Amino acid sequence: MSTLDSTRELFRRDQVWPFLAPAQAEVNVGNQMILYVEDLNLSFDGFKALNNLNLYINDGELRCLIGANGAGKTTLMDVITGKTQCDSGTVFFGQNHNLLNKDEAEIAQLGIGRKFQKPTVFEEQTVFDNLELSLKTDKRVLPTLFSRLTPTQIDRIDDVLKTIGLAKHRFMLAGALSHGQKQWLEIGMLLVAEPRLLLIDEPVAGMTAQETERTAELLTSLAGERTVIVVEHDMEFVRSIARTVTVLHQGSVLAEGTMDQIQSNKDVIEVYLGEEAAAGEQA
Amino acid sequence: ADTIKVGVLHSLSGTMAISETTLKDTVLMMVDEQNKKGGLLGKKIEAVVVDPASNWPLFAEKGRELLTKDKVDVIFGSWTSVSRKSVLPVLEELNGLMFYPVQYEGEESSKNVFYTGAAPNQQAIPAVDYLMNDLGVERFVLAGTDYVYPRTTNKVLEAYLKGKGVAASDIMINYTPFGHSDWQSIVSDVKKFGSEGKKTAVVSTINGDANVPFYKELGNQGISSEDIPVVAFSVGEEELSGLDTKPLVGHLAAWNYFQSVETPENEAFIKAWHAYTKNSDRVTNDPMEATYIGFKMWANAVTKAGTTDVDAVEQAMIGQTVPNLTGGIAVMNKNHHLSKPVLIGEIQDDGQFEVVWETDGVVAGDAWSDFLPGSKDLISDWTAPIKCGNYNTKTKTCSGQNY
Amino acid sequence: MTLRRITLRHFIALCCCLFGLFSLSTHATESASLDPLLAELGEAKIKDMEPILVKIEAVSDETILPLLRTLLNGNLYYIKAEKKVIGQFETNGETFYKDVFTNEINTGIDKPDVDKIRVNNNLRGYLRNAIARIQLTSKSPSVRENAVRELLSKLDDSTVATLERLYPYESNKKVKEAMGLALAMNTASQTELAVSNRIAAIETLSSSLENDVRNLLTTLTRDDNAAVVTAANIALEKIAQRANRFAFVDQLFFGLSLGSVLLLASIGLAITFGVMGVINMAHGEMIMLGAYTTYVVQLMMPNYIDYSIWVAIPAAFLVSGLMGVLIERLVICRLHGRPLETLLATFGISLILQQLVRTIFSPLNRQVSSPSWMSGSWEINPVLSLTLNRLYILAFALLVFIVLVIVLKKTSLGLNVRAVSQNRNMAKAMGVKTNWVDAMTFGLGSGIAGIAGVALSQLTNVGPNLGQSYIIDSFMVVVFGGVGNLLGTLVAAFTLGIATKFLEPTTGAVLAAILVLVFIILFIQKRPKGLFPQKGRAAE
Amino acid sequence: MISINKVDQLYGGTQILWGLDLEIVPGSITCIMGRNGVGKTTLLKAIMGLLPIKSGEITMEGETLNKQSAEKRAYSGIGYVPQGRDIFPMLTVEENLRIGLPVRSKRTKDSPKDIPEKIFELFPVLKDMLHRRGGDLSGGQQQQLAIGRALVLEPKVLILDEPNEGIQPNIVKQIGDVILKLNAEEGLTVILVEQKLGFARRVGKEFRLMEKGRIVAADKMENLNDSLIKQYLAV
Amino acid sequence: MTRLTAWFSEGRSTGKHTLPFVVILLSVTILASAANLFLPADSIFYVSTYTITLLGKYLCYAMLALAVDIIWGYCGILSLGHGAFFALGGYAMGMYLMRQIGDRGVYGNPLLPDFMVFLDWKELPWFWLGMDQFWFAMLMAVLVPGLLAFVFGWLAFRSRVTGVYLSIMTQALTYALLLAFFRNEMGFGGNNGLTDFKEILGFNLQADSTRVALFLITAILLAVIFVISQKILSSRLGKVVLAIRDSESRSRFIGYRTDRYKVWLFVYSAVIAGIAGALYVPQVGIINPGEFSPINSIEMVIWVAVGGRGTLIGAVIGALLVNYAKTRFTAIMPDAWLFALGAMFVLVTLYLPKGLMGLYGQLKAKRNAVMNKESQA
Ligand SMILES: Nc1ncnc2c1ncn2[C@@H]1O[C@H](COP(=O)(O)OP(=O)(O)OP(=O)(O)O)[C@@H](O)[C@H]1O
Ligand SMILES: Nc1ncnc2c1ncn2[C@@H]1O[C@H](COP(=O)(O)OP(=O)(O)OP(=O)(O)O)[C@@H](O)[C@H]1O
Ligand SMILES: NC(N)=O
Ligand SMILES: [Mg+2]
Ligand SMILES: [Mg+2]
Repeated sequence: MSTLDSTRELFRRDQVWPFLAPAQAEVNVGNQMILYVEDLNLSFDGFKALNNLNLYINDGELRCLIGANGAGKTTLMDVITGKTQCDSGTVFFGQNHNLLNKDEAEIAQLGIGRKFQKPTVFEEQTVFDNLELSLKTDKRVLPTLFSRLTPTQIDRIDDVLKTIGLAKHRFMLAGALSHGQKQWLEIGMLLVAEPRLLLIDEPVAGMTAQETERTAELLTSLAGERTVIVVEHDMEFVRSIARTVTVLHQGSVLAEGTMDQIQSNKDVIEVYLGEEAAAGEQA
Repeated sequence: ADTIKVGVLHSLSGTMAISETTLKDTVLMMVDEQNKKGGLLGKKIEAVVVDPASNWPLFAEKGRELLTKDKVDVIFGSWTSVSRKSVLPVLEELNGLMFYPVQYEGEESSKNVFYTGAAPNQQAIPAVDYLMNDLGVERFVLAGTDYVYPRTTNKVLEAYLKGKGVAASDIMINYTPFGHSDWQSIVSDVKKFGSEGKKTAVVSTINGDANVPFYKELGNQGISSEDIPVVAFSVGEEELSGLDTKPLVGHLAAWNYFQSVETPENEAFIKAWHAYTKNSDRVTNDPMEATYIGFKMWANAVTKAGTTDVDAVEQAMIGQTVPNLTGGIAVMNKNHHLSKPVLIGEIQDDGQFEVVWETDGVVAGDAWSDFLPGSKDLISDWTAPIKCGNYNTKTKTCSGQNY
Repeated sequence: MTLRRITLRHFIALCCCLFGLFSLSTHATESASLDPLLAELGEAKIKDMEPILVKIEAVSDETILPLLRTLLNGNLYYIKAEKKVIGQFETNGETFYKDVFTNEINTGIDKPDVDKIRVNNNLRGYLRNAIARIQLTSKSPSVRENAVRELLSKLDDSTVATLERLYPYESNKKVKEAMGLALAMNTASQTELAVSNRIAAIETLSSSLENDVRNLLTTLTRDDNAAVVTAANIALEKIAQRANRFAFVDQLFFGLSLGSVLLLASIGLAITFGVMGVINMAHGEMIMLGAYTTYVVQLMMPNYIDYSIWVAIPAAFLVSGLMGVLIERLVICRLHGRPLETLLATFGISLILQQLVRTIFSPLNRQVSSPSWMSGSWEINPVLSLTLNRLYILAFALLVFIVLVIVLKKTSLGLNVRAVSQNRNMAKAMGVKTNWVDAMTFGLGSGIAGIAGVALSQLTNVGPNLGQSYIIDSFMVVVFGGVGNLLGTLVAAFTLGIATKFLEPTTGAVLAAILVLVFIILFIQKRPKGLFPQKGRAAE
Repeated sequence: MISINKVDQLYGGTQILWGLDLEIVPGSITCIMGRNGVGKTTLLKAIMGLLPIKSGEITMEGETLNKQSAEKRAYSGIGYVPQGRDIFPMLTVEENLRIGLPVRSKRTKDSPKDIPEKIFELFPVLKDMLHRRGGDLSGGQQQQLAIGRALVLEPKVLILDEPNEGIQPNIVKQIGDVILKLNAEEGLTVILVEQKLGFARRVGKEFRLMEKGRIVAADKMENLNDSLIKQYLAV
Repeated sequence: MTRLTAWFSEGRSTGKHTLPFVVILLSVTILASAANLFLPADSIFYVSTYTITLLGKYLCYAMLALAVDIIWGYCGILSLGHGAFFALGGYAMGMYLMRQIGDRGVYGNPLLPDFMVFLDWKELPWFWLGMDQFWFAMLMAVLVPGLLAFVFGWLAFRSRVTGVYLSIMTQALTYALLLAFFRNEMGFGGNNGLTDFKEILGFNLQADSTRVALFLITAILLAVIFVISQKILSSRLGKVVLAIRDSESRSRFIGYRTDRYKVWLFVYSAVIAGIAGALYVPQVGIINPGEFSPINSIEMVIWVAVGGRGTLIGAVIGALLVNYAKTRFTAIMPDAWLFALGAMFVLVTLYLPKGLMGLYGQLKAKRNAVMNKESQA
């Protein structure tokens, strides 16, 4: 490359030097699109966990992500939230935030919240504190040192506590909660954080039918204002909330469409649903 | 008080316990003997033992405890210089009295301390004299543990050797950390240094625990004492008792005392020691003799002064004489250091030293080395009219302590 | 001084002639003239002994060798009453006396009857040379060769004359080579000889690595003759090149050897800490117990020091291992799920164990002897020799490592202990006897530490502080290699060992140690989980 | 097969199980249901011996288990699939499975060197993943591994704590089939905690409803009606 | 309901001990000081200067324990190298005190400390410049440990060095410093360290009044640091710190840059350790590389564990208790005190998993339970 070329490259007009870009730029959703995942590849010791994966999520959408065990759903979330580095590909949040060069905290601060497949809460703190920590606030060191809970924040936490049914357990150590309760607490932590994009990995595992229903309602109500991506194997649940469903298989998208389309897709039935489930397993 | 109290400030645990425990026992034995003789000034002597645990600040603290809580009349204690330096301010503040029984780097003289171990001129200088004159050594390796005693001793020696016309290229200086255990490269370097045609010797100020692996490596790399003799200032009978000495036979040490010296006093001392420890294999060594002399002198001084009052005893100490265990008479000089003979011994396969050389008479301990630029002009004299530990003979002033 | 040298030379010349003349003389004829001399020797003070020895050498031949050797080793005694000398020997711990010439055992003598004939360094030097001179005519070629090499540094005219005389008759190639070397040295140093001869000799010398040769060549670089100087410089250069290669090997060996010590010290910790997750501050004391076991074993079999190691290794394994099991059963097993607190408890245990040996064995170091087969070194050439004890320890460390890897790979213990450390309850539910596994594993780790103690007793102090001096290094090695990875421990130990030893010559030991620490600190920034990190989702 | 008499169980100061009685008949598939936090997992752990009970008695085939350690119970034939899978994360799939081999060889009197092939027939994915670390598997794969691991023990009683959490539908179905098959062919007794009614109905033969640490309803699965569901399972 | 009370007595109660602690600490120290200064030496209430210095030393250790507890107990960072910060603070103070000796040293050199004369140094090394100013030296006493902690923490936490790796690295750090300070070339007096101090700010260090003043200042600073730390840890930052201890990665996913929190907390802790060191040196009269020894740092951790980690008061109590035990044991049974101390560590670990404060908590819980039962009856 000639000097001229490299100089040009350096001063390309379509690029802004990172240090000139505003630090906390608003998420640009000009194209109605909030998440762009393109050509994502990731392999572990030769095993391709993500394989040329492309995925676009509209702003305000509620998207269900299904796929066989090991299809790469959790791994995808890991890449989006900065937990895992991918081998190649791009992930943009809005049009202006390249998530691949940000760390977990930055990504979270941009407004991407996540619920883990295996519930992870701060076991040695109370339910209340777990929620307080997750509040949408300035999370830098000094502001955190001097911040106090405002009445609105307390109300917000109380609201959420009610929503997740842990109002009675607010002062209990989170470690002493049962599995299902921890699931709820983690959803609550997501709620108080008021993220733009929620990545929810198997929210209803271990929940009773009614709870599942409630979760469904909750998630539907969130959509619109927020964007939600849900991973779940409970087809009933998926059917009750889904508008668009994406099926992953062996690290790439196998099918995408409405629930009905998906349920009748032969490939999906073969690798994922099984004959009966496709027919709609009746409760 | 109805007893006279003797404080024992030696580490019984930690890294220094290995050397200091013996001295604690020595003091206790001396106290026992003195009590059998009816005590001092008609009173029994009572020993107060504390454990400063090889922790230097603890020496200061325990020293203070001994002086203020237990109200001891004298302290026998310390091994390392740093532990001495740590208690020193306490001794001076509370006007205590301590006997320090270990060979050390000099450059100190406190009113409150009597130094019964060797100063560099009572160990190092005679040793290299012996090497040069009797063994025809022309090259010197000065190997030491990296702390003040070896550094100073080596500085003194370097100046001394250069003064004797030894070229800088014929002096190799090497320092290692405390407890150094991997001597392969150093010993191999010494071997190379010694194989360049000139008779070479190692002057070792290697401390305590590092010695065993050092000598083992010497033995295994086949450096025999005829090729490259090692003369050590910190290796005595006790250190050798932890070592298989067969490969070391012929290496040297310079001390003021060896257990092997046959005198009636020494025989009695060894016998008493075996009886006291109920172990006839226990060896004796130079710091024990220093403790012995210190204790005897102190007892004499107290008798002479008729009191245990520190100032009186301090003055009574000067000029005290006690027969050395190796023959001759040790004298306490005005600078609180002893005059003692210097002996050089060769290691034998039974872990003892065979004296191969000794000074004609006694050598007076020099608090301030004549071979260091900073202290050439300093002397110590605790008698009137100077009464100062660091008196500058040029400026006729006394710096530091004012009493 | 000078005077003595002259007399010495005179006598040497004399004795060399005697070789030729009286090589067949019998002991009987000699002893007549020898006995009074020996009596004189027995009565003499050290500083008067050399002239007597010169006389003894002058009147005797090869048969005197046992006497000289016995004297050199400090085993020659003098029976005052009989005015005779006698050798003291020791077999299986029993001392007995025998005539050094006839090997007749003399049972009628007790210790008080005899006085040791002491020698000092000067005498030892003299004795060694005397022995070498006598051995020039020895029947064994290797003895002859050694004798020649021994004399390289003392080439005086008479020795040279002897060598020149013996050279044509020498049949053994190696001895002949050595003699040739000696003669070449002589030729090279003779300024009165023709320059071409000297240069030829110098060229011969350039293939030798002997120190004496190098020293001679160095002197020759100051020779008056320019051609000789050039030749000497070229030869020196050639020698230096070869020597440097060997120096590198030497250093590498030092590094490997230090590495093997680190490996031994840390391998047990790699199990108790690396696999079980117990922050075992008492690890050093397990090593210490092993070393003391060696001491005790040697106490119990003083006559079989050479074999004591073979008893000590299993014994140390048992002692430390049982102590480990005891500690595990009494303390560690109650701390499951509280790994940090194991630090606290084991620190307490280490204090107790230290004080325990201090109470039982005294705070002094204990003497552990090296078996004869582990002493000395393997001389590959004059500039490269590997010390045997280090060589054995290196091999031993690798052996222990391999055995351990096999035990953990081939028995269910390895699998079970990892399962237990990852999820104790689930391991129980799968039928793993967790108590047993814990005890065995901790015992195994401790036992190996004990074995390390046996090895360390051959290198360093056996005292109450032994453990303390290795604990920090051990943790460093395990962590640097990657916790839970045995191979990592191996690589880390050797890396650190070699790094230290290559730094040491330029920086000195203290700075080398500091630099290595700084290196580890920086390295861990790059690889926060050590050399061989545990990878995967679960590893965080 | 297993009977539980008046079992009390506490976590620190809080009592979780209150004088709980439960009878498991040999060859049955008993489904324990109840809201979150009523103590289902706690009960299963108590049966497995992973939590000491405060009072009461648990017996298996007439023998009291109270004093038996968990590992003994594994030898006695209880297999446990915990909630949250509890895979050994740093062991490979193969090693996870091998852990149970000693118990298996003791129980079946043959001494297998290898993992029984039937595990891989049930869960083929495990065969592909044999050399991957357990912790690296996806959630569903781990769940399959957990079940497979318990089956290696060749248990008489299989305890399953929400075994379908995070498992893809066709495998859920398959797990149901496996349970039924093992039950039918080998007479395996199954204790199943399950929230999903569909699965519970399909697989379970008996049900027990729990509330606040007590069994509050017990019957054949056919008789699990909406009012019971409303009363004990709805929020 | 019981859970609620449990919460009050455990979760939020950290601040509850503050006031009593400060009151007790200050009143005890003031009383002891007064007893030393104003009572005659033969009074039974007289407190000897030996005791005052001893107590002063304990308080320095308590402060140090506080520093260790803040990062270990609260943030889960087990530092096995806190002695390094303590010693650096101590060296800063030692250098100041050394410079105060002036020409009263044995060689009478007005500029150079004795050990430099002795090693034939001709001028003061650059890092000794300014150390004759008290303010500057004190600045260094907090700045140097703080800076070292910052650099080390910044490197380590950013690279996500955690757990035992971090612990051993801190140990390596202090060990490297130990070796470095042993070197005479470093210009800190080598193994002998700095000693023979004469006065501080013009006050004679040997005077009882100076000792008492130092003791009081230590107590006051301890109280101040205690209160500040309490405030910090009960703020939301404190909760974040606990969250990091619990699950660092989870904290990151909710948007906290945990590395920064850890770095700042580490620096804060190091600064406290530095202050403790600076107060320690004039009271014990010597600073030597031995303070860098890894064993010392391990002991600090043990004080905290004995007292009960994760409670500030526990750290203080642990430090006081273990050190008092050491003082007593070494005097009562010089030959066997290590048995006693070792046994104490083992027993505390086994029977008091949460340290003495845990015991206190248990006793209280028991009492509460009894009371609850009674009130229910
Ligand atoms: N660190 C890793 N090392 C090796 N393989 C991995 C690693 N992480 C994930 N995998 C593999 O990548 C694949 C995708 O896993 P992922 O957890 O994303 O699946 P998933 O779609 O979430 O499945 P499930 O529905 O079962 O949770 C799996 O086969 C898993 O074994
Ligand atoms: N380690 C613990 N310490 C204290 N309390 C606990 C602990 N584990 C569980 N609990 C409490 O015990 C109760 C029962 O828990 P358990 O896990 O048995 O519930 P579960 O019925 O299995 O619920 P889920 O359906 O959510 O799994 C819960 O209220 C929980 O808060
Ligand atoms: N004084 C000494 N040997 O430290
Ligand atoms: Mg998943
Ligand atoms: Mg449960």
